[in-house]
Amino acid sequence: MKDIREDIAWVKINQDVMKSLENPRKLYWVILFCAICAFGVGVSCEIYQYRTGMGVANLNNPQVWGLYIATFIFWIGMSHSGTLLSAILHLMHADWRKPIYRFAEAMTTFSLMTAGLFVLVHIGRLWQFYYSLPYPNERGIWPNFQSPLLWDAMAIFTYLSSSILFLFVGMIPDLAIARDNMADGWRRKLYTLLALGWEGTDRQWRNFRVTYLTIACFLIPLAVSVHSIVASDFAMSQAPGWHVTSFPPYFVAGALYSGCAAIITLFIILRYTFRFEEYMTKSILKKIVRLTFAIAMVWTYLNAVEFAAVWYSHDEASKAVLIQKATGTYAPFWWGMIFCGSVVPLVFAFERFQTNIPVLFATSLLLNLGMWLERWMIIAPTFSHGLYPWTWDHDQWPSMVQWGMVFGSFGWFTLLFMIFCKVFPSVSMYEVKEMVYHRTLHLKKSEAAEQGAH
Amino acid sequence: MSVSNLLENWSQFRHTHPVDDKPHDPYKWAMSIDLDACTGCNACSIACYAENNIPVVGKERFQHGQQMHWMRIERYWDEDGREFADQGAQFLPMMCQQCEAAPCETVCPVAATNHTADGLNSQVYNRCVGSRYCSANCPFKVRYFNWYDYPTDDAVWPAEMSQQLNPDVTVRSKGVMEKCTFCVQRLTAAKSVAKSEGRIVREGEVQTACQQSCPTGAISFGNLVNPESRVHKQWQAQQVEIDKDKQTKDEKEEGSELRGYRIFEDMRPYPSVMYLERVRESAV
Amino acid sequence: MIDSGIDRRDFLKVLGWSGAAVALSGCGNTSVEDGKETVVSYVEANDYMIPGIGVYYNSTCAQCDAGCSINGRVREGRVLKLEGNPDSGINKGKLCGLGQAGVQHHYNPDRVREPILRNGNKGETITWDKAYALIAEKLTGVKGEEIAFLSGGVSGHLKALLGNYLESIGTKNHFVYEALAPVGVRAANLKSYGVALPRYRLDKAKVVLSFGADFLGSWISPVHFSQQYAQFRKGMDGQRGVLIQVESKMSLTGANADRWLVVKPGTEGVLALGIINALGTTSGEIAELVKPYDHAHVTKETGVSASQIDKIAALLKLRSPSLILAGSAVEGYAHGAQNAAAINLLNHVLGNVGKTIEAPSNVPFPQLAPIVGSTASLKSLNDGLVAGQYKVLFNFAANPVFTAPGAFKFKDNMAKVGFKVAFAHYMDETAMQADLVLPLDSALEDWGTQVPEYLADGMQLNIQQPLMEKLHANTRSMGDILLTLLKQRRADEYKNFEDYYAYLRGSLLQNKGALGAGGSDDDNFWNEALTRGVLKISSSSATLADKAATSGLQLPKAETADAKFPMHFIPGVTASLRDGRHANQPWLQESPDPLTTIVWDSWVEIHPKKALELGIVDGDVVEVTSKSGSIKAQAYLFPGIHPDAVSVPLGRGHEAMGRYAKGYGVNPFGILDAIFDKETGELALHETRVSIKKTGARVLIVKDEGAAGGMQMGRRIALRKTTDQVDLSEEV
Amino acid sequence: MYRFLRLPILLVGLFMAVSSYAANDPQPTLTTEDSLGPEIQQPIEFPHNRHAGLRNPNDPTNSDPLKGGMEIDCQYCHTYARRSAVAGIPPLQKCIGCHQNIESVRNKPRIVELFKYWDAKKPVPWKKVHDLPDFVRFNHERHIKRFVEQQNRPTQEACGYCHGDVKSMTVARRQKTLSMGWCASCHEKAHPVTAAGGTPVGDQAYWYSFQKPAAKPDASGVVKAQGPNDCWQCHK
Repeated sequence: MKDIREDIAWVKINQDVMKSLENPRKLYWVILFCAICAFGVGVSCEIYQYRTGMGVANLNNPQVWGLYIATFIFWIGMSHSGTLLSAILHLMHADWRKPIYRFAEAMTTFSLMTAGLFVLVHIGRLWQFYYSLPYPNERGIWPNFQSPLLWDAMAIFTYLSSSILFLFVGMIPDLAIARDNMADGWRRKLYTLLALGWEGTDRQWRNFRVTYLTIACFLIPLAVSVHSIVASDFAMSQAPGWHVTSFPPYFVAGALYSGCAAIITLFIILRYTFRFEEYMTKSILKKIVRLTFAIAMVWTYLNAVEFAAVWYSHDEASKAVLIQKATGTYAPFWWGMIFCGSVVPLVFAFERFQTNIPVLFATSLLLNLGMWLERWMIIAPTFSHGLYPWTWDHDQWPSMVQWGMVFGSFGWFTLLFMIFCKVFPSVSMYEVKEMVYHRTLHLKKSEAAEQGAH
Repeated sequence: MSVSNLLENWSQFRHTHPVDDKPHDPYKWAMSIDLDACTGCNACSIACYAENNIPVVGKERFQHGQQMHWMRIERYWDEDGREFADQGAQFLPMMCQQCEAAPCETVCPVAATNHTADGLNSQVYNRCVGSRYCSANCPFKVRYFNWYDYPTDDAVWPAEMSQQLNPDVTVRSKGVMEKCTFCVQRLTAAKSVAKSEGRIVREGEVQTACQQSCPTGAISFGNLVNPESRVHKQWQAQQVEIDKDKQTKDEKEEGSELRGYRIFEDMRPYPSVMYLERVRESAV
Repeated sequence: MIDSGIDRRDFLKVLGWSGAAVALSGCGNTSVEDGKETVVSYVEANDYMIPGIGVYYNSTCAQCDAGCSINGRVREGRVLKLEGNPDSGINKGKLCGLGQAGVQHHYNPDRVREPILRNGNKGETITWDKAYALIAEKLTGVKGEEIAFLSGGVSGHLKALLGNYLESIGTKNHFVYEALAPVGVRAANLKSYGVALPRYRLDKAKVVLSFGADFLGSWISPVHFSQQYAQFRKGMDGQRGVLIQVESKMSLTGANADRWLVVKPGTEGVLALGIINALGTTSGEIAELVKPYDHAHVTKETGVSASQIDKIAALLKLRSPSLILAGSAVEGYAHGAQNAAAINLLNHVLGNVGKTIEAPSNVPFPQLAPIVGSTASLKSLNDGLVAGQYKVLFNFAANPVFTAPGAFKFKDNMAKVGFKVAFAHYMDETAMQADLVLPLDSALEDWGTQVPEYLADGMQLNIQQPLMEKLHANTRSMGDILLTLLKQRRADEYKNFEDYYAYLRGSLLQNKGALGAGGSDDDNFWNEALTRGVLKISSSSATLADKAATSGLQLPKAETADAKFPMHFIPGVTASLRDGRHANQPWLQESPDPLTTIVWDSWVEIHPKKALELGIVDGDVVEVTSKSGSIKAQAYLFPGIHPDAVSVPLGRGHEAMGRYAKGYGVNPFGILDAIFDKETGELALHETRVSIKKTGARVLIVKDEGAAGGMQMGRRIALRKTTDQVDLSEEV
Repeated sequence: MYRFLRLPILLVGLFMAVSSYAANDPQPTLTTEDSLGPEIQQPIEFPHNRHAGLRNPNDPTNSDPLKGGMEIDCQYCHTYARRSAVAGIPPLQKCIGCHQNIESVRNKPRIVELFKYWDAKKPVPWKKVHDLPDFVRFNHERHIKRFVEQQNRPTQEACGYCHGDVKSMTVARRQKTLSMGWCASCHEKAHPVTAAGGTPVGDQAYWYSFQKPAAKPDASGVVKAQGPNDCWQCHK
C-alpha cells in the first residue's frame, strides 16, 4: 500500500500544505455554504426559543432535558479522539498520527465549543448563565460546588482552554512556515502574530518539545476526567438507568468511539477537498480504522456489562427502563443504536473494507449516528419511564425547535472546522517532515544493515 | 463573600437532614396525609392555585405535559386485573415532599434550592438559571418548570384575573423552576407574629392552603418538634421517624399494624410528608 | 372586626387602592428601580386597614346552592382567596374547589359589563335608564299570563323581591329550573319520611349503603357530607365506618367506597328490595312486597351476585345504625321516584329513621325559604313556548339553551318569544338568544341573603356581602334591578328603599327579634350579622314519618334491549363542573377530573370489556348517537362503569360564555331524550339510550395521568391495608 | 527574546492577585457608601426636612420653614411600617388631620394642592422611591422590632440604615444601593442578641432565624449573632 514517500522534498511538503490555505476544491465552498445555512437554522430556532420560552422545545415535566443534553454529550464525546490522537499517541510515539493529529485536535476544540453552546441553549434563563460561574460578586454568594453540573462546567472550560493551548502550541512552527511563505496581507500579519517570533533555533525547539510534552501529559487525565464528570451528571443522580457505576468508563469509551468515527469522516472529507492524498494516506486510514474497531468492541462490551448489571440487579426501576428501551416507544432508536454501534463496525474487521473510502465514509457516518442515538437513549427513556409511574410520558417527541438546533450545531461545528482548515495548516508540516526524516533514517539503517549482512 | 466565609458557612448553606450538631429547633415543618380520609376531590389543588399564583396553562400546554399544579391528585387502580374497580380507586395527593436530604438540592449548579433552618426545601426563583437538574433528580417529579412566560401571557392572567394574584407570592416568569413551598408566605407571616410576641408559632396558628380547604381534614400540617402539634403526635403514633430510611416498626417479620409510611423512604431523601395508608373493609 | 366610624358600605369605596400597582408582582422590575411605579395610598383608613395585611370578610358562596359560608381574604381592596367560614355549621371552615373558584367568576374577563340591546348577532350598549324604560315599554299592554320568568333556584330576600315583582306585573308564570336537582329523591323522601330532605347523619352511621348518591362530589351539600364522612371513617369505638356504593357509573364517592357495586342501570331499587329480602327481618306488608325479590331474581336483574347480597345484608344486620342513601343516579329513570322509595324502605326496615335520618329544621320565614328548581318546570315553560303563549320572557340564573335536553329544541322555541330579557354575568348560550342582556354584579360584589335548601346544621340565614368594590361600573345587583323594576310599578311602596342594600338591612332589622337578637342595637346587630356571615336561628323541627309507605311501590320489569340504541347513556355529574354554569372558570377546567384525570375536554367512559368488543382504544373519537342527536368525543376506557352503559360528563361543550368555556368538549345535554319520571314529571336524565360508533379519528387524551395509567408498577407509592391488618385504636 | 510574553504574564499575574484578594477578603465588603438614586418628580413636593428635620436651636418658635424642621418621628406618619411588612404611604387623612388646623400654611401652593386631592377624595399618586425588585420581600416590621424596639435605637437612625438621611431631604431620594450584597453585608455582621450585661433580648424564639449566636459574650458583655442568611427570608 502506498504511504508517504520517504524521499519527498521538504519544500514540497511546505508547498502542498500551503496550497490548502489557498485553493481547495469546489466541494469546500459547497460544504461551507451548507454549514452556514444549517447554522442559520439553529440560530433562528434559538432566538425563537429565547423569546418565547423553553416550552417551544416541547419539553415537559418528566422530560426536562431532551435532545439538548443528548447532543451536548455527543459533542463532548467527539472531542476525545482529538486528544487520543494528538496526546496519547504522541506519548506512544506512533508516528502515523503526525499528518492527521492537527485536524483531530481542531475537531476537539470545535466540538467542545459546540458542546458548550448546548449548555447555554438548554438553560431556562440564558441571560443569567453567569450565576453558575464561581467569581467574586456583589451578591456574596457562590455557586453550588456539590453539583455535578458545576464540575461539568469547570471541567469543560479547563479542557477547552487546554485544548486550544495544545492546538496552538503545536502549530507554532507551522505558523512560522506559513508566515515565511505567505504574501503580504492580513493572513501574514495573523501568522506573524501567532508564530510568536519563532525562528527555529535549537533553544526554541528544546523549549517547544518540553512545553508540548507537558501539555500533552496534562491533557490526557483531563480528557478522561471530563467525560467521567459528564457521566457523573447521570451516575450521581437517582434516576433509574443513570444510577450506574460503570457510567464513567462507558462514557469515555463511547467518547473515543464517536471521536474516532468522526475522524474517519473528516479524514475523508479533508483528504478530498484539500488534495491531501499525498499525506493522508490510506495506510494511515487503515490504522485509524483498526483503532476504531478495537474501541467499538470495548464499547460493545461495556454496553453489555451495563445491561447485565441492570438486568441482574435488584433495582426494578432500572430494569423497567431497560425493558422500556428495548420494547417501548424508543425501541427503534435503541435497536438502531445497537445496530449502528455494535454491528456496523464489524465491517472494519474485513481488510478489504479498511481502505475502501466510500464504504468507510458511509460506515463512519452510521457509527456517528449510532453514537448520537446512544446519547439520546441515555436521556429520553429514563425521563419517560422514571421512578415515579404517575409522571411517565412515553409520547413526548422533540419539537422542530430542538431538531433545528441539533441540526444547527452540526452547521456550527462544520463552519468552524472548515474555516480553521482554510486558515491554518491542517496537516502538521514540521511533523510530517520529522516523520519522513525518521523513516528515511530507518530506511537507511535497514539498508545499511542489509548491506552489512552481505 | 470570601473563601473563608464559604468554608465556614458551608454547612449552613447546604444543611441536609438533621444532624446532631444542628437539630431542628424550634421549627421543623412537616405534614401527614391520611389517605383513608382523602376523597380525591381536588379542593386542595385548587386552593394551591389560588394561594400560590399558579398559572393555568390551557389545554394545549397541558397536552404537552407542561401543567404547573404544585399539588396533584393521583388516582390509582387495583392492579390485579379485576373486571371492575370494585374496591374503588386510591387517591394520593402529591406535592414537594420537602425532603431532609433532598436530591434536588445537591445537584443545583447555582444553589437556588436549599435547606432552610425550618427543614423546608427552599426554591429561590431569582437565583434559578433553569438547568432543570433538580427536576431530573427529583424522585417524585414534583418540580414544575416555567416553560413559558406566564405573567405576560394574556390567556393566563388577563388584566382582570391578575388582580386575584396573591401579592405575598412572587409570580414566576419564564425559565425558572417552582414547586410546593408548604405555603412559606403563610409560615413567614405566622412566625413574624409569633416572634413579635416572643414565642414560637402555636399549633393551629398556621395552615397551608391545601390543609385549610381539605373538607375531610385529611391533611395535617405543623411543627414536628412541637410535642403539642397534631403532626408530631401522628408521626409518633405511627412510629415514623424522620431521620430513618427504614422504620423500626417495618423490620418486624409480621409487618406493622400502623399505617404511617413515607414514599421512597429507602432511597433516603428523608421526606417530611408522612402518608397514612388507605384502609379497606375486609368484611365486604 | 367592624368597629369604627366608617360604614361597611363606604369601606369599599375607601379602599380605592389601585389594583394594578400591586397586582403583578414578580414580572415587573428585576433590579432596584426608583420612581417608576406609583403607590396609591388610602384617602381615609381605618385602624385595621394595613397595607400588606389581609382582612377577612364573611359572605356566602354562590357557586352551588349548598349554602356554604365563605371567608374572603381581602388585601388592598382586592379579594384574593376564598376560604370556608368556620362559623358556619354547613362547611365549618372548609370549602370545595368549586367554591374556591368563585374568585374566577368575579374576576372573569368575559363578564358582561354594559347593558346590551341585541339584534340578531349584533349588539349595542345602552344605558341602564334606557334598558329599564325598554322593559317598561315592552311590558305595557302585555297580559300577565303572556309573561314568563325563568330562574334558577332562589331564596332569601331576592326571592321575596322577585315574588313581589312578578305579582306587580301580574304573572304567575315563574318557572324555577335547575338542570340537576334531586327532585325524584325529594318526592320519594316525602312519601317515605314525610319530609323532602331529612338531615342525613353519616357521622352517626356505622355502615353507609349509598345508591348512587355522590355525596362527596356533587350531591346536595358535598362539603358538609365530606366532613361527616371523615368522622364516619374515623368511626366510633375504633370501628371504622363502612361505605358501600351501588351505581352504574363510578362517582367520586364510589371511588372512595370499600365496595363499589356495579348494577345494571335503573335496577338499584331492585337490589334494595333484594337486600330487604335477604335480611329476612321483615313481616307483613313489606315482606309481601319483597317476596318476589329473591336472590335469583335480583341477581338476574341487577347483576349483583347472591353472595354479595348476603354479605351486605349480614353487615347491615351486624352494624347498626346504618344509613341508606338514594342519590341522583337512582332518580334519573322513568321509575326514578319509585327506585328511590324502594331504597328508602331499607332505612325503615333497618330502623335508621330517627337515628341517622333526622328531622330537618323548619324555615321560620316561609317567604325566605328556597323555591327549588326542577326540570318539570322547564318542560312546562317549553310547552308554553311551543304553543306561542309568551310575549315576554325573563331569564335569570339559568341557562336553558345549554342545559335543556336536545329533544326540547329550546333554542328554537325561545325564538318565538317577542322580547327576551336575560339577567346575566356572561354572554352564555341563553343570553346570546336574548334581546336585552342586563349585566349582573358578581356574587362577590353583591348583597343578599340565602337560605339553603339542605339545612345541614339547623336553620341558618346566610348573609352575602360584597368582598370588594365593583370591578365594572355598569353592572348591577339583581336586587337593585328588581327594586328599580318594582318602583316602575309600585313606586309608593318601595320609595323608602334607596337600594337593595337598604331594603335588605331594613327588612332584617325589622325582624331582628325573630332572628334572635331582640334587645340589641340596630347597628350592633347588623355589624354582628355581617361579621359572622351567618345568622343562626332557632326553629322547630319537622316531624318524620315513622312508618314506611309501601303503597304504590312498584318497580318495572326488566326491559328488553333496544337493538338500534343498545347502550344506556349516563350523563356524568362532576364535582367541579356540575351543569356547566362555571365552565368558564379556568381553575375548574384545568382541575383534572378525579377519576379520569382528564382536563379541558369531554370524554366517553366505556368499560374496557365493551371497548374490546367494539375495537375501541383510549383516545378513539367515538360518536354517541341517541334519538335526539349525536356527539363526538374521545373514548376513555374506564373500569368503573357498567359494560352496557357509556357516560359523558356534563358541563362542557359551551358554544358561548367566553374564552375559557367556548369550544372545549361536547354538551351531552344536547342528546338527551325527552323521557320523564312517571311520578314527578321530572326529566329522566339516565333514560336516554344510545349507540356508539368509532369515527376512525384518534386523539391524544389530555389528562394528568401518565403513561402508566394509574398503575404503581410495583413501587410503593399509594399503599393500602384492609381493616384486619390495621390497628386504628392508637391513632391521633 | 521572550519579551512578547511579558505583557500576558503581567496581566495574568495581576488578575490572579486581584481575584484571590477579592475571594479571600475576610470581611464582608460593606457597600455602605452612598449610591444616590435619581431625583423623582412627585405630585406634591413633600418636604421631609420640614417635618422630620432637626429643630433650629435659634428659632424656638419654629417659624421659619427654611431653617428648621419639627423632628416628627418617622413612625408618626409611616405608621404601617411597624405593623406590616409593607411600609405603605400614610393615608391622605393623616396629612389633613394636622393641616386642617395649621392655618399659617394653608394657602401655600403645596397645601392647596393637597386639599384639592382631599376634596375630590382622590388618593395622591405618589411615585415609589425605594422600589425593590418584585422577588425581594423586605419586612419593615421585623427591622423596626429589632432595632427600634429591642435595641432601642432612635427611629431615624434605624430607618436611616436603608433610607438614608431622609430628614435632610425634601422629596425622598434613594441614598443606599439596596442591592443584595449591601443587604447581606449587614446580615453578615454580628448584632447583639443580648443587651449589655447579658440580658437576653427576647428569648430564643426571637432570634432563632439568625445564625447561631456566639457561645460567649464579647468584651462589652454582649452576645452577638448574625442576621438570617436563609434565602427564603427575603425571596419567596
